[in-house]
Amino acid sequence: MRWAAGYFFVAPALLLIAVFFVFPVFSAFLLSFTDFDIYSLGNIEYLRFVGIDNYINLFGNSRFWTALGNTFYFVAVGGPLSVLVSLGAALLINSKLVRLKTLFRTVYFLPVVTTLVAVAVMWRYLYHPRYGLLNFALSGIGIEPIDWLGDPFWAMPAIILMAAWKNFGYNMIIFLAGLQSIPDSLYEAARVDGANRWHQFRYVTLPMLAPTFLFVGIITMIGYFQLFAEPYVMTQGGPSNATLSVVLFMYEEGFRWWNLGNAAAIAFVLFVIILAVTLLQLRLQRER
Amino acid sequence: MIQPTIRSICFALLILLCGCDGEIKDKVTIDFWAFGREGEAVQELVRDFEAEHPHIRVRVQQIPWSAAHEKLLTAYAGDAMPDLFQLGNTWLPEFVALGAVAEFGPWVRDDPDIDDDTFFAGVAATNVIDGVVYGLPWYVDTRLVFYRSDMLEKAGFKTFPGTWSAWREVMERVKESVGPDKYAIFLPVEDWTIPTILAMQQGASLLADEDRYGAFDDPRFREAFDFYLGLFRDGLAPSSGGSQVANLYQEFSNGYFAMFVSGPWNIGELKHRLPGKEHLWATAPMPAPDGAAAKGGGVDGATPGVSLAGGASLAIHDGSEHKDEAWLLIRYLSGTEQQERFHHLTGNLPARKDSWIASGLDKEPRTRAFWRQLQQMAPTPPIPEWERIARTIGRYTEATVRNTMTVDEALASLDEDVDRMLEKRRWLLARDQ
Amino acid sequence: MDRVVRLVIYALLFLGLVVTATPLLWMVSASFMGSGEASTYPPRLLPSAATLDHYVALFSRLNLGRYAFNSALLATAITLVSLFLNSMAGYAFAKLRFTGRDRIFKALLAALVIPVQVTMLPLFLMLKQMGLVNTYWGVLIPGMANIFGIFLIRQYALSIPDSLLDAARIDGASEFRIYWSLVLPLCKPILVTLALFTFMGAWNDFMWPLIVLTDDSMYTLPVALANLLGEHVLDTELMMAGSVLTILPVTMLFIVLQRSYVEGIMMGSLKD
Amino acid sequence: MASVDFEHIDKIYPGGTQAVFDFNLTVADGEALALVGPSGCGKSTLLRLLAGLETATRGTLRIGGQAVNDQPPQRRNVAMVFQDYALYPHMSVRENLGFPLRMQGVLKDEIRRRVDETAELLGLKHLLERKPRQLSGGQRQRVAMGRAVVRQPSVFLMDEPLSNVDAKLRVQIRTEIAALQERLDTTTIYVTHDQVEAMTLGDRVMVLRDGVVQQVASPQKLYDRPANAFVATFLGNPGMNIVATSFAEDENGNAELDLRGQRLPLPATVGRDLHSAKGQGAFIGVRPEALLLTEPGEDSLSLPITVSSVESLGHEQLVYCRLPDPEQPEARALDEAMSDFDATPGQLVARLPATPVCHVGTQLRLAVESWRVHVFDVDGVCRCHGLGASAVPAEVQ
Repeated sequence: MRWAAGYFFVAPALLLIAVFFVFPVFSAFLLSFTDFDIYSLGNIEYLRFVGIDNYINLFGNSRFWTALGNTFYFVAVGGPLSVLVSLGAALLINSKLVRLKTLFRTVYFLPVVTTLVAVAVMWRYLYHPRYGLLNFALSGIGIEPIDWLGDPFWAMPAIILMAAWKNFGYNMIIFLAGLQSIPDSLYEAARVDGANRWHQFRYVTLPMLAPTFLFVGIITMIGYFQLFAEPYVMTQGGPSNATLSVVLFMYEEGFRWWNLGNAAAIAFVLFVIILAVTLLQLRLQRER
Repeated sequence: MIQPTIRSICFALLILLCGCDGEIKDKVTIDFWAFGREGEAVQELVRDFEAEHPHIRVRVQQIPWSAAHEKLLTAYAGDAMPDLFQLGNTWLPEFVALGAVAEFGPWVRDDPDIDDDTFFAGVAATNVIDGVVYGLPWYVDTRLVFYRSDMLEKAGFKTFPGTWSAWREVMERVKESVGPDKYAIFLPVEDWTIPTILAMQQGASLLADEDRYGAFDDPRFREAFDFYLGLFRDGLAPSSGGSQVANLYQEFSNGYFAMFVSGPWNIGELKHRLPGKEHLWATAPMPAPDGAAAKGGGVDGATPGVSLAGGASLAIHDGSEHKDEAWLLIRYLSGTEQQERFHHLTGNLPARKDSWIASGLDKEPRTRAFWRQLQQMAPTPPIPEWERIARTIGRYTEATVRNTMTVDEALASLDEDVDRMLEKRRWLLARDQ
Repeated sequence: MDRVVRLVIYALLFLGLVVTATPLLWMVSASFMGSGEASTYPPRLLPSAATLDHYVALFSRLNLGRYAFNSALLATAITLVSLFLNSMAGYAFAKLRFTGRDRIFKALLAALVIPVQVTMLPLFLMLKQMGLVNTYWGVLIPGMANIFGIFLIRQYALSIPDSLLDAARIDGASEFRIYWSLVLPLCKPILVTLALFTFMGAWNDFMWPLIVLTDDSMYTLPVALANLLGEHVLDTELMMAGSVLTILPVTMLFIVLQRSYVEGIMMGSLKD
Repeated sequence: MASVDFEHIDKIYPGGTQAVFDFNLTVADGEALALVGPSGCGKSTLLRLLAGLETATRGTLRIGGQAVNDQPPQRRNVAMVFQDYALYPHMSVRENLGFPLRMQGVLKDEIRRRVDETAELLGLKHLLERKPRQLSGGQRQRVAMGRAVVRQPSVFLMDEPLSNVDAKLRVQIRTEIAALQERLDTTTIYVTHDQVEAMTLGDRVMVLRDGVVQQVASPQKLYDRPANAFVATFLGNPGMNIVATSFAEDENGNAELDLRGQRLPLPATVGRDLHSAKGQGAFIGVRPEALLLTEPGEDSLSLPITVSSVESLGHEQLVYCRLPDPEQPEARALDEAMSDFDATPGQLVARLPATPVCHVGTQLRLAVESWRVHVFDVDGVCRCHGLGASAVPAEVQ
């Protein structure tokens, strides 16, 4: 009887998840072995089973590699950057010497709750090579104007910078929680043992934050691999594909050109990469 | 305490979610998608139409040009097509191939107001596929040159040149006179239209073998491409892309560049945005390649080089339940008088020749360039994949402009990519034979 | 020594404050500038004469009110429905016994690694089959149940003493009654947090509404804003006004309820 | 009001652990039964079975003669007081008390009346509008009682209701509960791990261990005549001392015990069936208060000990002492078996008057009157209470 109650409670949510999440995941897997495209949408007879051709074509497509490279660039540079900025902000705010903690915390967090599309629109203008605030500020310290979004070299750094600005507050909060969960007595013990500030940070704070680091690392990485709205709004993947991300590439294949088979293959490759990197991170953590 | 509130909110939401599509019974509502400025301007015409046809209500949805193609395909994929929609006429083959567009045959045949000479021939032709009419031209669009007549004059030119070599020379002179921070011409780096126009002027066919394969290794395409790239290489055009130019009109007015290649809507925009500066700018048809080898275009500037047979058509969704009403609206919008009004609202050029003559557009200096250009038009290949191919051309153009690829690499990759895109087309053609 | 350290810390913190807040403040400021004023050199920080023109244009010409309504409607509906379903499931995973409970829960957690983009393509085709593309339901349905929400509720519900539930059972309450009159009020802190999370997520969501909605009368604010950018990319000040309006409601909500939001993040991260 | 019957109840949890083995018990109408045992002995499981929070794997449960196995909790008309009180934190005291009535569909006015009545009875009137977190521990406890009382159930179930109250208050509430039970005369099953509570509140006390009943009896009998070494050591504070010995025979063939060389004669009635056990180990049990610092009389035995520690409690002292190590290896092996009932081999506790003060290291002799010695066999089963002439054979359970 109580068992029935359990099923009754989980059934609606599980049913929805099964139908609108699990089933699509499996369908996507099947889809990636077909050439489902706009023709097939019109007439299902035009659908062909193509085996792993989609994957083979993908690996032979230079745009895919570009997208993959860009995405890794974004994750590898943007991820650590945003995590480090978060850690720095958390350490500063958590300092015993600081008052107005709530003010700093709230303002630092503000970009997180803002709508990505809106801030991306805004940053487009901040990045304007001639009229943008950023170049103006840089000119103040003697740096020549940079064509942030128009120069293939700078476009990805520009996106990374914006993403770091937008996201660091979230991880900062998690780090703050981690920092606050370290008991004061540990620091006191360390001080009694003669540790200076750096030693305390190195031998108490950092090791105690290790689980937080792992968590932050994984969620940031998973989120960053799914880069989409920033380049979609700011650069449409340009210039010269410099900001084309895997998800944007998938979106283009799938929802601009309606090559759903191809797009499903891209999505799956992304999935495998995310899974692999997550497992790798867990593994590294365990070995330590 | 709080529960009743939550419950009533839920209830209200349910009603909202279910009840939002309520329609008034005895009125027919047709959905009409129009793009960009047209979408805004057409509302006024539609109100008059509704007044004339009280039983029809028209819901106009305005879609930005940059998202229009994507939105139409998404709507098709999601079974959410409007009854009536505007369509870039290079897209028509795609939607015909998908079976998304209704045939116009009987309506057009029985209409006393429409005959073979009503519209510009080059544009009308883009609406006919395999002899069947699928759309009616709404306005015409082609690309030609906008230029700052004062800047050209300062560099020593009173008229706009008619050949590539003369054009090049003008640009060089202008560049000399404006100095290092300004440019002779502005060309968007990821644009496909200008290289394609230049290539078509050279007589390149773009695709080969009944449009089964790319033909970008054609030397004529190569020649056009080289000419185009030369403008960047030699510093005549800024190679940093559109982002430098926050506001095209402002920069044009500042003299950041002296020319740009664009469509007729910019006549209206420039008038609107640069009030009091009408005397500073003018339009000219595309120059033609030198020598007699050129296709279509006149020899050495006598007549313009060909340009894209662009423009927008109006088409009806094949699955629409209100085709007759939609046709009424199309007929209304392509009437002589409405075409004129539409021109005044948007600056877009009427597709009907009689509207041109009635409003004197063929005489007015700025539009006269278009009148001349419109006689010299060439269509892009009428295949569904064209839009995607066009964007790919744009991408490789950008890659070469930015020097990340050599011309040889770019053209080879372009051919390769296009061949891959056409694989399904080849399969379908083979299958249906 | 401490004074120097304190000075350095404050300097860094205020630098951070400037870097974080400036873009947002500039956006607000630019939205009040006259047309073209934001594209001048040197850049202006404040409007020479504040104008509401762009806001008026957004509401009168560009239908922004409608998009705001859509966003509010969808975000509210998603929040209420998902809160209801997720809390039921989360509670059951924490407190009710049934075969396979732990295995199902582990499977759900593992599924968190699957990027949502994988599901989008088939989901679109499914919704098309069901005739739900281009409807509010199309946006709503995939957001109705959410694994992270279930997880968060479960973690919190674990702390409810079993004896409380048993007491209610003995007192004669039905299982649903226990959930509705006992568990829900007890989970109020986490429900508020999750409601905020969900509401903001739904409000800020971009990719899915972009895909599933074609009719502009149903656009949400972010989609409408991206759309507007395609059309009015040159009108910096207008776009800034649109951005301000898109960001404003969630920002206000956050500032009012920031405490429970921040606590929620901590809860979601630490009780792993 | 109703009697309660457990008939051959087994409870096996899904994980495979068996909490209750073939459990049988009848609680008479109006009786107060205290269930006592160490944690994990299955006593809470029994309550939860009765409440309907768990289902029995086997056997029949009756309330008022009616089988209730398949009845959900709300149909059994039992009320339960939980260890942590389980007050609904978001409801006021009034709402807490009224909740069970509301669930029964009692009309609003009637709920009001009965809640007021109960509040009056328990002295909660002035607290009715408060939330549980605004109450002290004792007040919460009383509200929990009130919630059970208000619905006039046929059985009260109390699951360690006093374990969260501080020691001083506990005594007071204990008497209140006893008085309340007396007054309402409702069948009550009271689970506790505290023997004092069990002894004071139960008409009968049941000692449970690992899901198996050890003994059911009145409090006094349980103390005086424990059925086995477990019950003996579990009840009393400190519990009964257990000392390993072995069976022997005197020259006449009479059974006796051999305790570090002292010969303890066993009564013939007991001795007879122990003949076969000759040479086997056995235990004797002595309550701490039975150990006396006097010269052994003729009907008492004497234990040579060394004082190892002293706890002075003011009015008395608890003296922990060691017996000399046994010589026989088998007795040493027996020592190890003692950990089974929580006794340290060779250690004794004596409850002695505050004077004379004992000192650590002193060697003493303690005397025990032989009627106060209990004899247990190697399995811990009690064979007789008292030695020699005063001996009484134990009832075999």
